[in-house]
Amino acid sequence: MGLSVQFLWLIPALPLLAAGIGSIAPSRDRTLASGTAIAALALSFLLSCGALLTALANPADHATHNFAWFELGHGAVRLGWLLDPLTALMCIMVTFVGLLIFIFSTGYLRADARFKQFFCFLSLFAAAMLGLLIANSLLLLFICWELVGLASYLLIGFWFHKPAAAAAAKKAFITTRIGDLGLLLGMVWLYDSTGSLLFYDGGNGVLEPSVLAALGGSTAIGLLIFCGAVGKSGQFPLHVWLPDAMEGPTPVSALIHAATMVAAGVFLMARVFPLLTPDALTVIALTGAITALMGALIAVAQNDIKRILAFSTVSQLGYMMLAIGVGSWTTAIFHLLTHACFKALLFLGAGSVIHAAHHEQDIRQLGGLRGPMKTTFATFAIGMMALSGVPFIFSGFWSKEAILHAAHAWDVSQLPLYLGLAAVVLTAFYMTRLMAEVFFGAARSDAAGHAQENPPTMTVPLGLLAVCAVGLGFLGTPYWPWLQHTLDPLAHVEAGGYGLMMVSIVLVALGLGSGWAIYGRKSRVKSSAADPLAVRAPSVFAFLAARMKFDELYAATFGRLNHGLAVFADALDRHLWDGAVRFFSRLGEFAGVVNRETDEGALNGGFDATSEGLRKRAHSYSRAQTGDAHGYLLMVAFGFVVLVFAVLLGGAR
Amino acid sequence: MTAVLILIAVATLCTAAVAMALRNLIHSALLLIASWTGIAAFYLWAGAEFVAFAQVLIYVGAISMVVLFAVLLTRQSRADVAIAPGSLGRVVLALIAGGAVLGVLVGAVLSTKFANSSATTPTVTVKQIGQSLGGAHAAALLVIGVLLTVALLGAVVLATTDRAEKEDA
Amino acid sequence: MKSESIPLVFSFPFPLLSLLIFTPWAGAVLLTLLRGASALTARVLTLAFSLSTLAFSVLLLDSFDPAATAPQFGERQPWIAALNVHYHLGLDGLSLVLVLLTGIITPVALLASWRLERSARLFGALFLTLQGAALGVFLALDFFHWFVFWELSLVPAFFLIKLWGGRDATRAAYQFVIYTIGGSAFMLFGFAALFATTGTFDFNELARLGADGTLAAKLGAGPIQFIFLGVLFGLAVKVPLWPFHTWLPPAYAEAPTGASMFLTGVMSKMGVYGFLRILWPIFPQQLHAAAPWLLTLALGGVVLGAWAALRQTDLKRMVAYSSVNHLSYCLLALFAVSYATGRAGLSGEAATAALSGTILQMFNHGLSAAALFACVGILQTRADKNNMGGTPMPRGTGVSPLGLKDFGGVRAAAPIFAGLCGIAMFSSLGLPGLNGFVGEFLIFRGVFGLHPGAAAVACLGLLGTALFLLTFWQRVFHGPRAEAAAGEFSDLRGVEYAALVPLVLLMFVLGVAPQLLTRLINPLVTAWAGHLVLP
Amino acid sequence: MNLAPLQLCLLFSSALFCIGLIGALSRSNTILVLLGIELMLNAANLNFIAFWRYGANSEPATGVMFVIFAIAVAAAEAAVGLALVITIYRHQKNIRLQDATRLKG
Repeated sequence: MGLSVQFLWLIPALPLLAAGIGSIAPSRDRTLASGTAIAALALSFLLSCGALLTALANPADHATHNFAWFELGHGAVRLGWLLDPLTALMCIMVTFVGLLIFIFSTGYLRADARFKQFFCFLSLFAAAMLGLLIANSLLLLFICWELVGLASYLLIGFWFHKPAAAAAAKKAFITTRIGDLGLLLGMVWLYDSTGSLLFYDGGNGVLEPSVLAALGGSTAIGLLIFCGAVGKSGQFPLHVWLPDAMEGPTPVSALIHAATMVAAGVFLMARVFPLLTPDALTVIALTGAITALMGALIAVAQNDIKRILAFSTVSQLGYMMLAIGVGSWTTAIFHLLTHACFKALLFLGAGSVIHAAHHEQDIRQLGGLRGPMKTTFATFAIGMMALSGVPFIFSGFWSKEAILHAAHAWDVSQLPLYLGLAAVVLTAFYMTRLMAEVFFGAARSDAAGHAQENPPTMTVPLGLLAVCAVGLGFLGTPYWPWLQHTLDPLAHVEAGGYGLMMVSIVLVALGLGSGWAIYGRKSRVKSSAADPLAVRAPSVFAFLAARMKFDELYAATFGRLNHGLAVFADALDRHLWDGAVRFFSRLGEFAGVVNRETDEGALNGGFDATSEGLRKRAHSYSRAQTGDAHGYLLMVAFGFVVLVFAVLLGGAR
Repeated sequence: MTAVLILIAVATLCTAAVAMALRNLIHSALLLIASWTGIAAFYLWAGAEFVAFAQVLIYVGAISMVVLFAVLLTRQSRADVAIAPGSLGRVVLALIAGGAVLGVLVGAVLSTKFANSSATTPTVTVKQIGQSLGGAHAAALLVIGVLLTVALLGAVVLATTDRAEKEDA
Repeated sequence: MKSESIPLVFSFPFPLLSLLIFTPWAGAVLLTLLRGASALTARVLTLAFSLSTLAFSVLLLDSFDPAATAPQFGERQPWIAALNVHYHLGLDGLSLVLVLLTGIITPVALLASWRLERSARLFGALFLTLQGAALGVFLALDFFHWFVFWELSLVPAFFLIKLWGGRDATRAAYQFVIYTIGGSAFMLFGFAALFATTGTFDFNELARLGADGTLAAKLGAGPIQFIFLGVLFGLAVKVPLWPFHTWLPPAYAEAPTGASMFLTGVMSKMGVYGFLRILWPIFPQQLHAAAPWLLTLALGGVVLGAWAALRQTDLKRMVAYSSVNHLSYCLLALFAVSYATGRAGLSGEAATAALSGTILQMFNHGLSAAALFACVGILQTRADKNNMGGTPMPRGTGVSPLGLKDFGGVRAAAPIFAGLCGIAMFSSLGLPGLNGFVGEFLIFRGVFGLHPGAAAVACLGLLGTALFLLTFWQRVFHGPRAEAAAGEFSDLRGVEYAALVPLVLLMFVLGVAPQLLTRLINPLVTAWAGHLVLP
Repeated sequence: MNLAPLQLCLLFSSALFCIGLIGALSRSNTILVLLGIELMLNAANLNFIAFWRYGANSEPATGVMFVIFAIAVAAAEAAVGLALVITIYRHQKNIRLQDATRLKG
C-alpha cells in the first residue's frame, strides 16, 4: 500500500489540522487536544510508511509533484513535493520519534495548566518539520524552516513567566535567524542564477545535472546555504542558543532540540549535496569537526543533566556535518537517524528523572536513582552506550564508525578524522560521568531520595526507543549497507578498515574506563563537593564550565555592536536629522541673532559716542511713529496731493 | 451705453458712501457687498466677464463672509460704537484730505488728453486668460500662489488661540 | 441576478471611481449636518460610509480585467480648459491594490478608535474626509487634482493628531503638516515648470514625454535635474525616505490609535505610490542617475530604522520606526530597478520580482503595521484604565508615555490578545506563512538580481526587525506581571476583536495564497519590467 | 460737457477711491478701515479695466491679468487683515484702531 507523491502533503497536513483543532478547542478539554495530536501523528506515521514503500519501489527515482504558488512575470513561483528514500525515511523517523514523545508528554505535562497549547504547538512543529522534509523547493523548505523556528521559539518560551525561558526563546530565534539570512541570500542567489528553486523538475531542477552544469559550481551559494544549517544545527560559531534552549519543557528538548529540528540542517545539506563544491565541502567538514570536539569538551564540565545532553547534541551534529563535508552524506543521514533515536531516548530518560525528582536537574543533587527507577536506568544506560559507541550491539557504534571511515577516506586532510577520534574518547567519558553521578552512589538531596518510577505513558516510549537505539544500527553496517544504498544507489561504502575500527574501540574503552575510574569507583558523597577534574585542573575546568566563554565573547562584541548601532541610529535621528530640520526652521532667528551680536559688538568696539548721537537722532525720528494708522494714511494722502502738484508745477512734459 | 455706466457708477458710489458712513457694522458690510456687486456690473459692462465673475466670487462670495465673521467675532457693547470723543475733528480732516485727493485726481483726469480710443471692444476669452496665466504670467501665478499660501498660514497662525498665553493670562 | 446587474452598473460613463471617492465625503458632510446625533449614531454612520469603499471595491474586482495594463474605468472630463486640466480618474492594478487597502484599513481603524471619548461626529467626519482624499490620490491621473487630493489629506490628518492626540500632539501635528507641505511645495514648483514646458498635467502624457526623452530635451539638463529633485523631495518626505523621516515618529506616536493606523496603513503608501506613478515614469533618466545615492538612503532606512526602533522605549515610536524600516524596502526595490535599467543583458525576471514585491510589501505593511498600532492602542487603553481606577481617560491630560518597562506578563492575563498581537508581530517580521514574507522574499529576490550588495546589506534590516520585535514581545508579554499591566488586565472585548481579527485573518490568507493579490498586479508589473529602457 | 467714456470711468474710479479714503481716515473701527482700503483697491482695478477697454494699443489681456492678480492679493490682504483684527480684539478687547499703538517707536 504505497502513497503516491501527489498525496504526500497529507503527511504534514494531518498534524496541521490537529494544531488547528487544538487552537480552537476549549482549554479544559485535555484529552481532545492530546488525542487529536497523537492520532494525527500516528496517521502520518502510517502514511510515511506508505511513502517509504513507494519510494523503495524505485529508490533512484525522485518522484515530484510541482505546482504554481503564484504568478510572477511570465512564469510563476513554483513549489512542490518530493518523494525519495531520504524523504520517506526522515518522515518515518520524525513521526515515530514524535509519536513517542507526544505520548511521553501526556504524562510529563499532566499537571500543567496550558496542556492544550503545548500539544497545539507540538502539532504545529510536527507539521512544519514534515513539510520541510517533503519540500521539493528550496523556497518551500525555507518556509517550513522558519516555521519550525517559530514552533521552537514558542516551545522554548512555553513557560514564558520565567524570564530565563523568555530570554532563551528570543536568543534561539535571533541566533538561528542570523544563519537564516545567509540561507535567504543563498536562496535568492540560486534563484537569480538558475531561475528556479525546485530541486527536481524533470531536468530543470537545481539539483539536476543540466542545471548544475550551467551553474558551473558556486562555492558562495553552497556556503550561504550552509549558514542556515550552521544556525539551525547549532554548529560552531552559532551553537550558543542550543544549550539555552533547554529552558523549554524536556519533551521539547527531546523532540526539537535533539532529534528533529536541529538535524534539519544536516538534512538540508544532504538534500542540496549536489550543489556543494569541494571548497564548500572542506569548510563544512572542518566546521563539523571543530563543533564535534568543542561540544564534547564543554559537555565534560557541565552539571545540568540537560545541558550535558545539549552539548552532546552539538557534538553529534558536528559529526554529521563532518560526514557531509567529507562527501558521504548517506552516512550523515545514517547517524542522524540513529542519533535521533538514542538522543530522544536519553532526553526522555532525563525527563523521566527530572519529573521524578521534582524538577531537579543538577547532577550533583541527584544520585542513586538506579534503585528506585529501574526502567529508566536500564533504558538510559542503553542510550548512553549507543551514544558512546559501545561496539557491535549499539547503533551509535555503527553510524559513528561509518563517519570515521568516511573521514579516513577523505583525500583532502586527515584533520577531521583526528578531531573526531578525540571527540570519541570525550563522549564516552562524559556519558560515563553522567551515568555515575545520576544513577550510582547515594541520593544527595531530598528530591532524589523520594524519586519514584514514572507511569507507563512515560516508560513505554523509553522502552520502544531503546529497542530502536539498538536495532537501527544494523541497517547500515559495512557488511550490509542497506541504508546507504537505498538513499543513494551509487554510494560507495568503505568496507574493511579493521584497523581504524580497532582504534576507535580502544578509544571508547579508554573513555569509559577513565570516566568510571574518576567518577564511578568512588562516587560523590556531598552535592557541594568539588568535581574531581576541577580539583586537578581548575582553570581548564572553569573555562569549559563557562562554555568556553562564548556568550561573554558575543556579548562583548556583537552585543556591544548592536547596542552601539542602536544608539548611533537613534542619536543620528534625534540630533543630526532633527537638528537639521530645526536648523532650517531657525535660520531666520539665527540671522537676527547674528545681526544683533554684530551691532552690539560694533557698539562696544568704541563707537559709543557716535552711537549716542545716533540714538538721540533715532529717538526723535521714532517719535514720528505715533502708532496711529490714521495719521499714516493721512500723510500718504497729503503726500500724494503734494506729489501731483509738484509734478504739475515742475512742468514735467 | 453711457447711461448704463452712469447708472452703475451712481449706484456703486452711493452704496459705498453710505456704507462708510453707517454706524451699524453689519449694515455697512451688507451695503459694501452691494457696492462690490456694482463694480462687478461695471466689469460686465466693460466686457471683462471673467473679471466680473472673479469679483463676484471673491469679493461678494468670500471676502464678505470673512468680514461678516470678523464683525460677529468682534461684536462689542453698544458704547463702543458711539463716536469717540474728538473724532469729529478727524472726520473733518478726513474730508479735507479726501477732497484734496479727489480734486487732484479729477483735475488730472479732465486735463489729460487721452489718445483716441479704439472703437472696437477688445475681446478676451477665458482661454486666452488661461494661456497667458500658464504662459507669459506663469511666474506671477506661482508667486500669487505662494502669497496666498503664506497668507493662509499666517491667518491661521494669527487666529489660533495660543494655549500657553491663555494659561498665563 | 449577478449577470444582469453588471451591465446595469457598468453602463459607462457610470462614474464608479468618482463614487468611490465622493461617498466618504458625502458621509463627512452628512455627519457635520447631523448636529444632534448621538455618539453611537455618528460612529455607526462613519463606519457604514467607510465600508462603502470596500463595497465598491467588490464591484471593481468583479469587472476588473487584470490582463489589461492601461488604466480602467477611466473618467475624463475637461475641467479647467484654459489650463488643460482634466478631471481624469483611472484605475490599474496598483491603484486597485491600494484602494482595497484603504477599504480595509479605514473601517478597522475606526473600530480601533471606537471608544474614543470626545466628539465622535467630528472625528468621523475628519476620518471620512481623509479616506476620500487618500482614494483620490490613488485614482487621479492628472497632476492638478492629484495634488489637490494630496494636500487635502493633510488637513484632516492635522486635526486628528492635534485634537485627539497625546501630550505633545500640537507640536507633532504642526511638525507633520509643515514638513509635508514644505515637501510638496517643491513638488508643486516642479510641476508648474513641467506644465510651462509641456502644457499638460496628465500623468500618462508626461510619462510618455519622459520615456522618449522629449521632456529632457525640451527642458535642458540643468532645469530637469532641479525639477526632479523637487518632486523627489516632496515624495521622499511623505514616504518617508531616510533621512527625511524625523516628522514620522512623533506624528505616529502622538496620533490617536485609529489615526496612527490610517497614517501608517494608507498615507505612507501615498508616497510610495507617487514614486511608482510619477517619479519613476516621468524622470527615468534622472532617477537612474541618482539611484546609487538613493539606494544608500534606502539602505540607511532599512538598517538604521530597525536599530533606531530597538532604542525606543515608547511603544508607538517603536512601531513607527518599524514603518520607516518596512517602507524603505519598497523604495529599495524601486531604486534597484532604476539602478539596473539599461544594463545590458538585464532579464525582466528580477525587476518583475522587485516591483511585485514592492506592491505586495505596501499592502502587507499596511495590514501588519495597522494591526501593531491597534495592539499598542489596546495596551494603552488598558494601562490608562488601570492608572485611573477604572474610568476611561481622556488623552492629552498628562498620561506618561507608554514604555517597554511598564508592561510584563500580559500574555498570562490576556492570552487571546497576546496571540493576535504575536501574529501581527510575526507578520511584520516576515515569517513565512504570513503575508509579510512573500513581499520581502520577492524584494530580496529582485534586488539581489539587480544589485547584490544592496540585498546583502538589507539582510541586516531583517535581523534588526527580529531583534526589536522580539524584544518588544518579550518585555511586554513575557516575564512576571509589571506595574501597568497589573490589576485588572482584561482580554479583548467585542469591538477590539472586530478591529484585530479581520487583519489577522487577512495575514493568514495572503500568506498562504498571495495569488489573490499578485493576480491583480502581475500583468501590469510584467509590462513595466518589459520596458526598462532609458531614453 | 462732453466726456469720453474713458474719462467717465476714470472719474468713477477716482470717486470710489476717495470714498474709500475718507472712510478709512474717518472711522475708528479697524474693520471699516480695512473695508475702506478694499474700496481703494477696487478703484484701482476699475482703472485697469478702463484702460484695457479704451486704452490705445494695449496688450490683449494685460489689464485683465492685472486685475485678476490684484483681486488675489486683495483676498490675501483681507484674510490676514481680518485675522489681525481678531488678534487685536483678543488682546485689547476692542477694535479701535487708535488704541492699537503698541508697536510705536
